[in-house]
Amino acid sequence: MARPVQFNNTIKFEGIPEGYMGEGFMATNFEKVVSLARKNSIWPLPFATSCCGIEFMATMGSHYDLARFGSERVGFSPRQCDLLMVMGTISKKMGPVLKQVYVQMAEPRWVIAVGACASSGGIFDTYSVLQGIDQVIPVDVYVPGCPPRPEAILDGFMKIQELVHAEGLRRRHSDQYKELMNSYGIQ
Amino acid sequence: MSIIQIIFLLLSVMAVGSALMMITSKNPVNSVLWLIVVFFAISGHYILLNAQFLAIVNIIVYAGAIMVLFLFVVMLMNLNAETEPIKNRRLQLIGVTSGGALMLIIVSAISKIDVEQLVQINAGDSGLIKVLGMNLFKNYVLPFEISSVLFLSAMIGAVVIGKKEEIDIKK
Amino acid sequence: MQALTNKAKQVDRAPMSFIEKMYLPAIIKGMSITFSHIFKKKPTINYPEKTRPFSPVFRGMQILNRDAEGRENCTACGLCAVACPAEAITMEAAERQHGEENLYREEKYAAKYEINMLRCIFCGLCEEACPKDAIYLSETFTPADYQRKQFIYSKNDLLIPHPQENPEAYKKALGNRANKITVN
Amino acid sequence: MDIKAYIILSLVLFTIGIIGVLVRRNAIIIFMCVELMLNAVNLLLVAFSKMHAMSSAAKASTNFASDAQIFVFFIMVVAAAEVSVGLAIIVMMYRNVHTIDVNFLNRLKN
Amino acid sequence: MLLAIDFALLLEKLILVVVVVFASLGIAMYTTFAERKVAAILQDRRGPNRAGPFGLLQPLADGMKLFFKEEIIPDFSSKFLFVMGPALAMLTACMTSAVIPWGDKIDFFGRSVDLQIADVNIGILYVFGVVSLGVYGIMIGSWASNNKFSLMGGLRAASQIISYELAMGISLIALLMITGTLSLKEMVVQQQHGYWNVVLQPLGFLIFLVCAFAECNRTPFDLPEAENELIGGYHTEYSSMKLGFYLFSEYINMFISSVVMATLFFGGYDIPFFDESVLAPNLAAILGIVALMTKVIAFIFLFMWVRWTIPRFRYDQLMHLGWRILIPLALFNMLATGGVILYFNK
Amino acid sequence: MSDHILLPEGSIEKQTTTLNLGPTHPATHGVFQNILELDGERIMKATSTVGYIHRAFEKIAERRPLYQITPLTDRLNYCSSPINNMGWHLTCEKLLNVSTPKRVDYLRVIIMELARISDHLICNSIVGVDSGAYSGFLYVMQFRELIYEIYEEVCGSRLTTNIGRIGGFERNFTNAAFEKLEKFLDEKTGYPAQLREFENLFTRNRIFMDRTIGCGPITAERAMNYGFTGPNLRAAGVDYDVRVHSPYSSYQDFDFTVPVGTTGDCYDRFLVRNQEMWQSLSILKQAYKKVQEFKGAEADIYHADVPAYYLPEKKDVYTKMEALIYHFKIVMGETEMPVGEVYNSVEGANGELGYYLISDGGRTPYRLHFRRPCFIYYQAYPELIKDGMLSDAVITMSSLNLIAGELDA
Amino acid sequence: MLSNEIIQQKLTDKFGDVLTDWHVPYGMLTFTAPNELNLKVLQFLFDDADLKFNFLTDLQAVHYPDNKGAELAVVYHLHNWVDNIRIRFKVFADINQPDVFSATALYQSANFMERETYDFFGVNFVGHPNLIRILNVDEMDYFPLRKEFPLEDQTRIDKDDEMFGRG
Repeated sequence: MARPVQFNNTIKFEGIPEGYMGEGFMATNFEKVVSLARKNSIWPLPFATSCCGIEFMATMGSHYDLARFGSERVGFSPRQCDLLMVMGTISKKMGPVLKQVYVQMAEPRWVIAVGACASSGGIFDTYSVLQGIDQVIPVDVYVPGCPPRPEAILDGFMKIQELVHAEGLRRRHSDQYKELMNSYGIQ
Repeated sequence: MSIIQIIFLLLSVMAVGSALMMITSKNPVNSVLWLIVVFFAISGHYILLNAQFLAIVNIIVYAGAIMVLFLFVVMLMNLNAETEPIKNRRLQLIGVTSGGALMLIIVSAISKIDVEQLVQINAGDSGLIKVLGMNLFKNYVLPFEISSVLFLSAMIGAVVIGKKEEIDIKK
Repeated sequence: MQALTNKAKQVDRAPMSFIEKMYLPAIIKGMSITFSHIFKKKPTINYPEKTRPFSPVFRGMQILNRDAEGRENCTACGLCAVACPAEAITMEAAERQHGEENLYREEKYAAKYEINMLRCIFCGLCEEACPKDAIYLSETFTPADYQRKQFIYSKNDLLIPHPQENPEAYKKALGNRANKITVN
Repeated sequence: MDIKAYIILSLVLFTIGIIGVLVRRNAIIIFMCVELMLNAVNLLLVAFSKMHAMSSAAKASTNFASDAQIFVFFIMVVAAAEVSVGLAIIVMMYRNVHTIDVNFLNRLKN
Repeated sequence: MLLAIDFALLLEKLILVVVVVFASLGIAMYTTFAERKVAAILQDRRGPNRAGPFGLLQPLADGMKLFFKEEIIPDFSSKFLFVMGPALAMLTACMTSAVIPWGDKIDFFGRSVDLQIADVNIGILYVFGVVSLGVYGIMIGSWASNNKFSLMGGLRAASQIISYELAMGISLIALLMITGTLSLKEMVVQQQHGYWNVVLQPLGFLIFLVCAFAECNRTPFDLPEAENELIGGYHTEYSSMKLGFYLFSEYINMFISSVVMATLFFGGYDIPFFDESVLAPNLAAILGIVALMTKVIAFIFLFMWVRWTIPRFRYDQLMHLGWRILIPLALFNMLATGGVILYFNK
Repeated sequence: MSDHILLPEGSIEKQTTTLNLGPTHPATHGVFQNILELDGERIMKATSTVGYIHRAFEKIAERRPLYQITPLTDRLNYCSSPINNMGWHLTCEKLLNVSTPKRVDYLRVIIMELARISDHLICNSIVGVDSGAYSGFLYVMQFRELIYEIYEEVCGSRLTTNIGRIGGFERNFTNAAFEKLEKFLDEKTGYPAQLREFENLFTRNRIFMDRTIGCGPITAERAMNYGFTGPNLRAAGVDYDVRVHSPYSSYQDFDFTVPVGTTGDCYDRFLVRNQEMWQSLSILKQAYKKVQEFKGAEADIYHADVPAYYLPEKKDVYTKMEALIYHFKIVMGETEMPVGEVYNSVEGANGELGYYLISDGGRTPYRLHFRRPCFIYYQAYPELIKDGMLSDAVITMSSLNLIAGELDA
Repeated sequence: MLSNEIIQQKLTDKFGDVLTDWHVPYGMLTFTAPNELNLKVLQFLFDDADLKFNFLTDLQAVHYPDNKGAELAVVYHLHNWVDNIRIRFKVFADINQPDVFSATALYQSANFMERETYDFFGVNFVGHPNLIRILNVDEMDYFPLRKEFPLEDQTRIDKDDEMFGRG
């Protein structure tokens, strides 16, 4: 059953959403430098609950080596990490825990939802599974796949890097951001 | 005032101040830390007196070992400011007065004696390790050995006391 | 416990010998192992610049197929949606109007065909279920994106480029399988 | 420096130690006050040794002057020994009665 | 007397202090980078290579990021102590470098500059004293975090460092018996003219090495921060640059203990099998620094190599190793050394 | 001291510290919560909470036709999902009375043993990581990548494979897959060499032995009573193995031994898993040899001839009416399922993985219950770590190979 | 050698006619025991010198809403490792009073499995040391695997309900 088609090259891609640039302010050179530094030093906090966690292991492993992007130091203390990588199904029992971890993280923090379960519940459209973690915490990048290939995880990670690079220093103090946080009942 | 006097004064204020802080702070951890500051001040005095060996030994033994032990014990018990019950104010007052009175008496007694001797500052080689070592191992070799025996027995004692009894008191 | 089978074999659990008790030999052995890895060829693939070869049957992003004349194969029978365990496929069927023969191969076609890529688990059941050669999984993983709404891939995003109007892109989509293609 | 300054400094420290012992009920802090008192004495001993050194500078032996420092040395040894045993006792006490309030030990009388 | 300060000397020392502190900071920074790279190489990976050429700007990026991260001080912690913890850790880590002889004298515009901040005659004791203080940073920080994982990390650190200090001290005594001096500079000079101390004291060196690992909290003795057990150990609650200080101080400690080991046992700035005195003094001094740094880099590599190879101890096994193996060994080493010295001096 | 001392008011009578391990603690590798009562570093009591990724598999399975349940089983024990897939297909085949050709059996054995290796290598290397040695993990992970490549050649996916169909495989093994298998089995450069190196790195290292010997032990009787199966049970000394007791998929054709330990501690579990990897390698070699022996038309058989349950080939669907009907029937889930109940088990990487399937003749199972070995033996965890140190708890957790997805279903 | 017939014979000798519904689907001996006898049967199977069913493979429940008065079936799978033989037996309980004796005293492994069964079906295991919800949140007020409760999460927003028959 050989497939006649090899690639799908009509891939959709949207730019970084509004609200990440140093809006209204001239991004100074200094800001750029800081963003560049942040971009290259994203320490992930793996919140691995299931299958995608295993693919994350492969991403950390020798073949893919996430460390190349400067994010080798996988911390397990939420205080020290910049990127919350939610990998795997988040059940309703786990939801509050996830939110607490997010709250404990120090600003600036980013969230990446890896895999179908974390992004939308995937095949588990059931009474016990949260239908996407964006119901409890804001998500910056979604990575589809169940589980995504390590390449896809790296792709998502590079999207985060772009985001970090574009983000102005003042974004975290903007009203828009505060509103976003309030909509999740944080602070 | 010469520089030495200034240093002396500074160190003294530091020592006395932190000693006071030590006995007044509620939190045992803070007490421990203030006491360490006192020891540093005293070590400073030793250096001023050109007793470098004692100064460094003071730091190693007191600050580096004994106070770590204290801090360790405090942390082990997880003592907080709330752990200590509030004490009778009157008793505290009595304590302070009697202590103060003792000091006054001795001060007045000393002020009566007319010693006009000066302390040699920053000179002399009696604080050097060579001199100390020679003296210690020539004249005081027996006390040295005895002290080591004392140390050993203290160590054994501590281990014996610290060993957990298998009896559960809740029984 | 008595032995249940005759195939049991004890694992070697010898007590430590004196030399092993000295820590150092094992540590040195371990260190020599790690040291030898310095000279090994590194298997790391510098991902964005180089990619690891995917297998020809890799189950990636779906693609809606056209036949050689550029007509859509899909007939909106709905089997793929039924087969999808994640219920990620939504479609609406429509009757082919007169004059649309050059667009759609069958009498019915999918007016709306959406795959929710965040739901999709890339199990390949839709490809198997399709009786019309219309949906295939490609060797492309779905890229990450910033917003949830971007992941509803509509028919336009999924359709393979038109072989006549956009032959270059079509050729790219076929990859090295262009020569294997058979027209039915 | 005048020796009196050292005497008074040591005395003040010593008194603070005494007051601490009298006022506080926390066994560990009492213990630390004892250490403070010992240190006050040490300081005084060193000062005396230096005073002696000056007065006896003409005399031949400097060993004589370092005697006091050797006392300090021994005091430290004793202090270390004392601390190890004392803390062991405190830990033991805490383990058994869950307090390090010295007044509590009065109840042993019952 | 004190007024008669040689201001030129003061200036010279000040410059030296600044240079040494910044150099050790810079080295520590790049040690973090080296650690990542070494780990990567040992594990068949590539390691960071995206920040700058070969990823060389990685430590700068990390530092910059940590500076601009939000500071979180947990609710119930003592704020002052919480800040003081990392500061103390950093301070004690930097202080040791004062007595290290970095090289021989160097001629600088006609002025002979000693490449040592302070040639204290009790240098090794000073090192020992400062090292013994190093634990405070960890303990205070862990206590102030008001977190049980941190507290356990702090307790582990305290008991571990005290225990291993003993064995370290005893192994040093054997060394001191041979050298007969406490000054680091003099030790180096002695080794320049004789054998390296490691030849005379192999056992002592081994014990010292193990204890140095323990004092630096490196694997297999990284129990205070054992990530799989205690999350981050004592620095679990720390974020931003305070965390940076802790991480940094670990690397500075590693650097300094490598320097100390090189100085005590491997001849410091001595170039092996080579008589420096035939060279021009400046060249000799610079070569000496290079020699010292080479040794230090070798030690740092050893630290990392061991870290990425062997498992860590369990708490009670660590204590067992310290008290039941290392201390008796060190005592035996001391007695044997004494015996040998007496035998040959008879 | 005796009991006549009254404790002062307000003093805490509790002697222990309560430490909350999880649900996001790094040592839990997934999501469990363990509330430990610690006396110093010693664990006095542990209470475990599970269910943090409960996904209601059994309820979903009641709504899905048989072939759609395969992706679900992938996500049970995601470290060795092909075994789960195969187990499920075997159960269906038992219910539907389908018998498979030998070649399919052997191919299944290859896939299952590869899965077993990939599972055990993760477990054992994670034991290494949790004891502090990270490198060994990355070394063996490179070979797990190779296993994934083989899966990818066969089914197109790496982890959640959805491999196999009722009656066989979706497609025949390609030459590339066999080449990769050969590469994997190569004595010099393949996995055997790596496994040997891994053993050298750990098994006789005193630090590692000290850490694992006597850590989390369990006796054979207790293990049995607690429902242990798989490597954890064999480490306690019981040679129970489903592959030997009730051979499925022609396991009786293979020659292998069942490694057993004696004390059931972490070291035994580690050794047993290592030995099982060696056994799996030997089975793989035998199976590969047997597969190669098929010649001619036989060498192309990759599924049983059961048109009612196995999807017809695409080209037949386009051309033959009969095939199209079957195609629609299978996809719509309208295959005739006999009424009945069946329990079937396979030797999963963690132990006896059982499927209890009740069918009322409808298009979906009336009830499907998974016997998840993790779930059953996890209840022994508090007993295993009691009186151990905190570090022991961590290492015991990883040596039990608890897979949260399997545990919580 | 132990066979299904011997087991059936032994059980009938011991318990008489109360054990019903004997059949052997796919080679596994299956029977039904009265609700109150489940522990006795288990005990007998465990203790008997010949039977030695000392491994509880599996324990779960099935909901038959149409089977009035005995809606919930608790199914035990037992395994004798020595003779390698498995049996299955069921007890039925009324959904309004789903009391079944707990097997935890006999098998430690029954602990979690009974909790799971309670969590899913609400079977009340009498004598269980800690019968609380295990997989679901404690606040849940229904037993999700009973047939009348829906599978889906009602908060899902990205699904076209009409397409999947939920509308």
